[in-house]
Amino acid sequence: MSVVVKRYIPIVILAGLALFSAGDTLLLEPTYNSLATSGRSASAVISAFAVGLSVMLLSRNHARRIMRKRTVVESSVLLICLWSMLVVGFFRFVVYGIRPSGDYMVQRLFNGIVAPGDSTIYAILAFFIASAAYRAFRARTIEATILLVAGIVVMLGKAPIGELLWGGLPDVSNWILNVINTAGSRVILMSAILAMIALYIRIILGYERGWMGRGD
Amino acid sequence: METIEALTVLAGSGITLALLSYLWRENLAFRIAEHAYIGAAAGYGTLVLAENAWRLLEAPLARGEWYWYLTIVLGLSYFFFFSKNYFWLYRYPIAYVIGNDIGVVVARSVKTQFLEQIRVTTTITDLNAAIIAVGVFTALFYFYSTMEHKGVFRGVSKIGIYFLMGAFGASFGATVMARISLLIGRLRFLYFTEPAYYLIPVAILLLFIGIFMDRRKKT
Amino acid sequence: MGTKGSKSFIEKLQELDVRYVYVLVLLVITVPILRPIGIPPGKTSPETLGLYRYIDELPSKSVILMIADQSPAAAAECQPGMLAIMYHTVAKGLRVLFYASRTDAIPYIDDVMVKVLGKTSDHPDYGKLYVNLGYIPQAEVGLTGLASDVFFTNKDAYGNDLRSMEFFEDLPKKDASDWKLAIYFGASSLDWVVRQVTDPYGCPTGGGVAAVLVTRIYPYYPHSVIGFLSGLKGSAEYELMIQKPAEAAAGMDAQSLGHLAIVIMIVLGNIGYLASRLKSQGGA
Amino acid sequence: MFDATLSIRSGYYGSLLMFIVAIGIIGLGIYLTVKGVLKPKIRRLPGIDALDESIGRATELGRPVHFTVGIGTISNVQVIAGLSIAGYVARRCAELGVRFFFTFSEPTVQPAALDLIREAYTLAGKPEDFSPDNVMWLSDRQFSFATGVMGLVVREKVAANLLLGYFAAESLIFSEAGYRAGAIQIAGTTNSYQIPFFITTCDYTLISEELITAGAYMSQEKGQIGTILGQDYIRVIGLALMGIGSILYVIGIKTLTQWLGV
Repeated sequence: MSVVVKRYIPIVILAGLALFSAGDTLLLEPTYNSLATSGRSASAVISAFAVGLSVMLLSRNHARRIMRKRTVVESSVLLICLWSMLVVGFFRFVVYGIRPSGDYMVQRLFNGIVAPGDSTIYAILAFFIASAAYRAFRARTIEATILLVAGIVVMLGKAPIGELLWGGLPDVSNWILNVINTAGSRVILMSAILAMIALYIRIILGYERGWMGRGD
Repeated sequence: METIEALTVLAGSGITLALLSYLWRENLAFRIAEHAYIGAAAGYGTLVLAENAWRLLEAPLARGEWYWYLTIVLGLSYFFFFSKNYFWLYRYPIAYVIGNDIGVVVARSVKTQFLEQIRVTTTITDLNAAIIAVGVFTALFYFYSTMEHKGVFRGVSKIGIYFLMGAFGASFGATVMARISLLIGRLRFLYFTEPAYYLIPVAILLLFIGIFMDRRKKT
Repeated sequence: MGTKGSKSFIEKLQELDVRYVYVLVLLVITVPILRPIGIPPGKTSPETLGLYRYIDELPSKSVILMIADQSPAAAAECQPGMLAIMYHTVAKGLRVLFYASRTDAIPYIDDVMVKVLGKTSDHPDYGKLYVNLGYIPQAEVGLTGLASDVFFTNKDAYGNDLRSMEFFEDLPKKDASDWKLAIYFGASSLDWVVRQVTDPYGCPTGGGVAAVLVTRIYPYYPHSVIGFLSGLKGSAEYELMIQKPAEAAAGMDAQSLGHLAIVIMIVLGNIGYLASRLKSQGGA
Repeated sequence: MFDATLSIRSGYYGSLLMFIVAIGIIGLGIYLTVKGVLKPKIRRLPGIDALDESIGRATELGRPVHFTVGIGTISNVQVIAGLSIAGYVARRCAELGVRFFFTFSEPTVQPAALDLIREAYTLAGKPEDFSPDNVMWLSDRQFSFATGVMGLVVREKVAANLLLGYFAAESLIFSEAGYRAGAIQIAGTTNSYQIPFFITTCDYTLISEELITAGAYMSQEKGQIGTILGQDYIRVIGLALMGIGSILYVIGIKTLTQWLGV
């Protein structure tokens, strides 16, 4: 009994829904299609609740660290930022009905901390790429050499300086992107979908159980 | 209002510089910025998800479609995670979400990522298209995994991996371009936005103090 | 390279602290930002040209969908391109439908409208030529809904009723087959636009994408994606084609030197590697 | 309720057929393998074989192991594949007494990951060693998550940095952090534009479908191997369609190519 409820019914729900919503993308029938659309909205609503669990666990983790006197400063900063955002957002929504995406205060907090953080960490990659280029991009094998040469040609061909060095570089770089890259990227797309179908079938047959823990 | 705007820019500049200080080494300023950033981002993400859910629920609930409350019931079952006996209830919402998402993606991907790609590959109009066809054929073969690649097959899959590596190289080149563009964008913010650049000398000073302290510790 | 001194130099080069590399990158990019050196822009790439020509040849009042999916992280690359395309569409008198597929992209739509039109919903042509649908949740699923019914959201971003707008009146089917082009701006993935708009409804896709995404687009180019701007370079090219050089064009010098610096790093790293390999082979 | 207007979306006849054929063929693959008609062997995946080595090294050095599935949701195939591998790694770590950190960015992964890893510790006979605080959600924004991982990897000086899942731009942030910490790095993703960084900076890389089949490879269960066999059969169909279609197209018969578009 308990295995049925804990394990089999979720798999049956999963398989049924997968077939149902796959059918929606292939077939046309107004009632069916609108039902499937509602089903998708419901899926978004349901998955949104998971964040509540995550916020609770994150807060608990850092509260514990403060109590144990480990990383007191950092954890306090994290908790203050997290909860001031949440309190401001929810308070202003509940009391004034202002949606967070259009809320001035929430947007200030976002623009002051999150947006610059995003851009900085994205930009810091330029440094990491340079360091990786220097220490890791070695022509060890034929494969690595092909990767290197293609990379250098595209890099130079994609900046105005390439044309200054050699007039043909942009053309060669476009050829690599258009031909070699198209072939390689296309295969990655195709092979991913093949593996995906097989994995989905493994999930539906209950072989692949990572998404629901291991035991019962 | 203007004070708030100025403070926002200053905070942004401070976070930028503190996060960049990781390049020197992991340090207190980086740790504080890191935790502030994680906290605020987590909070913002939560608000966004909550707002999305509300947007989706608002209309049907207003129409009086009671069964939409079931989504809330199912969503709340995540929280049984803290219970020793009913923790497995989280599998129901997850099964629902995975099932739905699988269906949306898989059937259309069969067309866009598989059949359509084969169709375009077979449309050989010039030499380049022929080269692409050879590349796709050999590289797709490279992933054939239930057989040892020996003899002719080995040769075919070797050509395939060369195409893949060429593609990865191209990806690498294009990515370098993206990263440099972003760094340009960020540095333009630091150098040209009104109160932001006031923090640069402060950061440089702190960096030198840090380096000096490191040296003293070593000796 | 045979002398003792140069060998130890190469060895030193191999063990160089990566932080010196960081400093070099910072310098190489900072200098041209503060003092542009004026490297000529070079040829326009065919992908940019494809998008430009397609938009240029559209009859006036054709509908274009612009999907804003740029996070603040990727905006540095995508926003200049979005601005340049918007200038072009306004000059051609096309109809533009905006929507944001993530919440942090919402301000970028207003930013484009303010910079190009001067106003957002107060503009006299708003509701006739321009409509901002605001944020539609759940990227792919949201787009599927919008593609099958343009009134999917009922209201625009500012709370106006869509059905009363002149914009939609003469559209025959009120779904994605009325659109002439869907342009994606962002850095995450463009596949879903092809999957939900181009393949089912025949409306081609265009892009103003971060350069990371570029290689993933080629499998769809040019049959589904008619053209795209690849990163800052593509945006700079578009800015030059509509003769409005702006932010992207200004960054090109730094871009060139940055690329050159990384190529030099790779070469130096490999010289060191080859030298040490030759040495170890000689010793053995 | 369902009236007679049911029809197939135009342009999706081929997909519907392919979809059904694919399910059938994978079913056939499973049948043939489970019945023992065919005994397919999966090609070696050095990245997966190296997992034990990396955990062993962490044991010797007395430093932790870090595993991340990246920024995908629980419905992402790469995340599901990553979780299967994580279950194995967590169990080995528990057995050897190595600290195990697991990070992810999407909240939907949280309950599944916690359950999986707690179960792994129980199976290893050390449920008391499991700490939910080591299964870390670090916000659902890509780069704040990346910053958190970067800080964690460097601060904890992890000895093995396992990056198996869905990654976008943050891939290099993780592998650079792993380099700073001096870790063995094993990576895998199907995102073509992140693979080059993994190939060059990590010790082992699972390219594209290798990541997704890894779970089946590790399990060595007949049924699972059968799905891989089916997957290869579909590949053969794809290759055949492509080969025959190309040749026919070149000699001027475009029928097959047109059929593929319906």
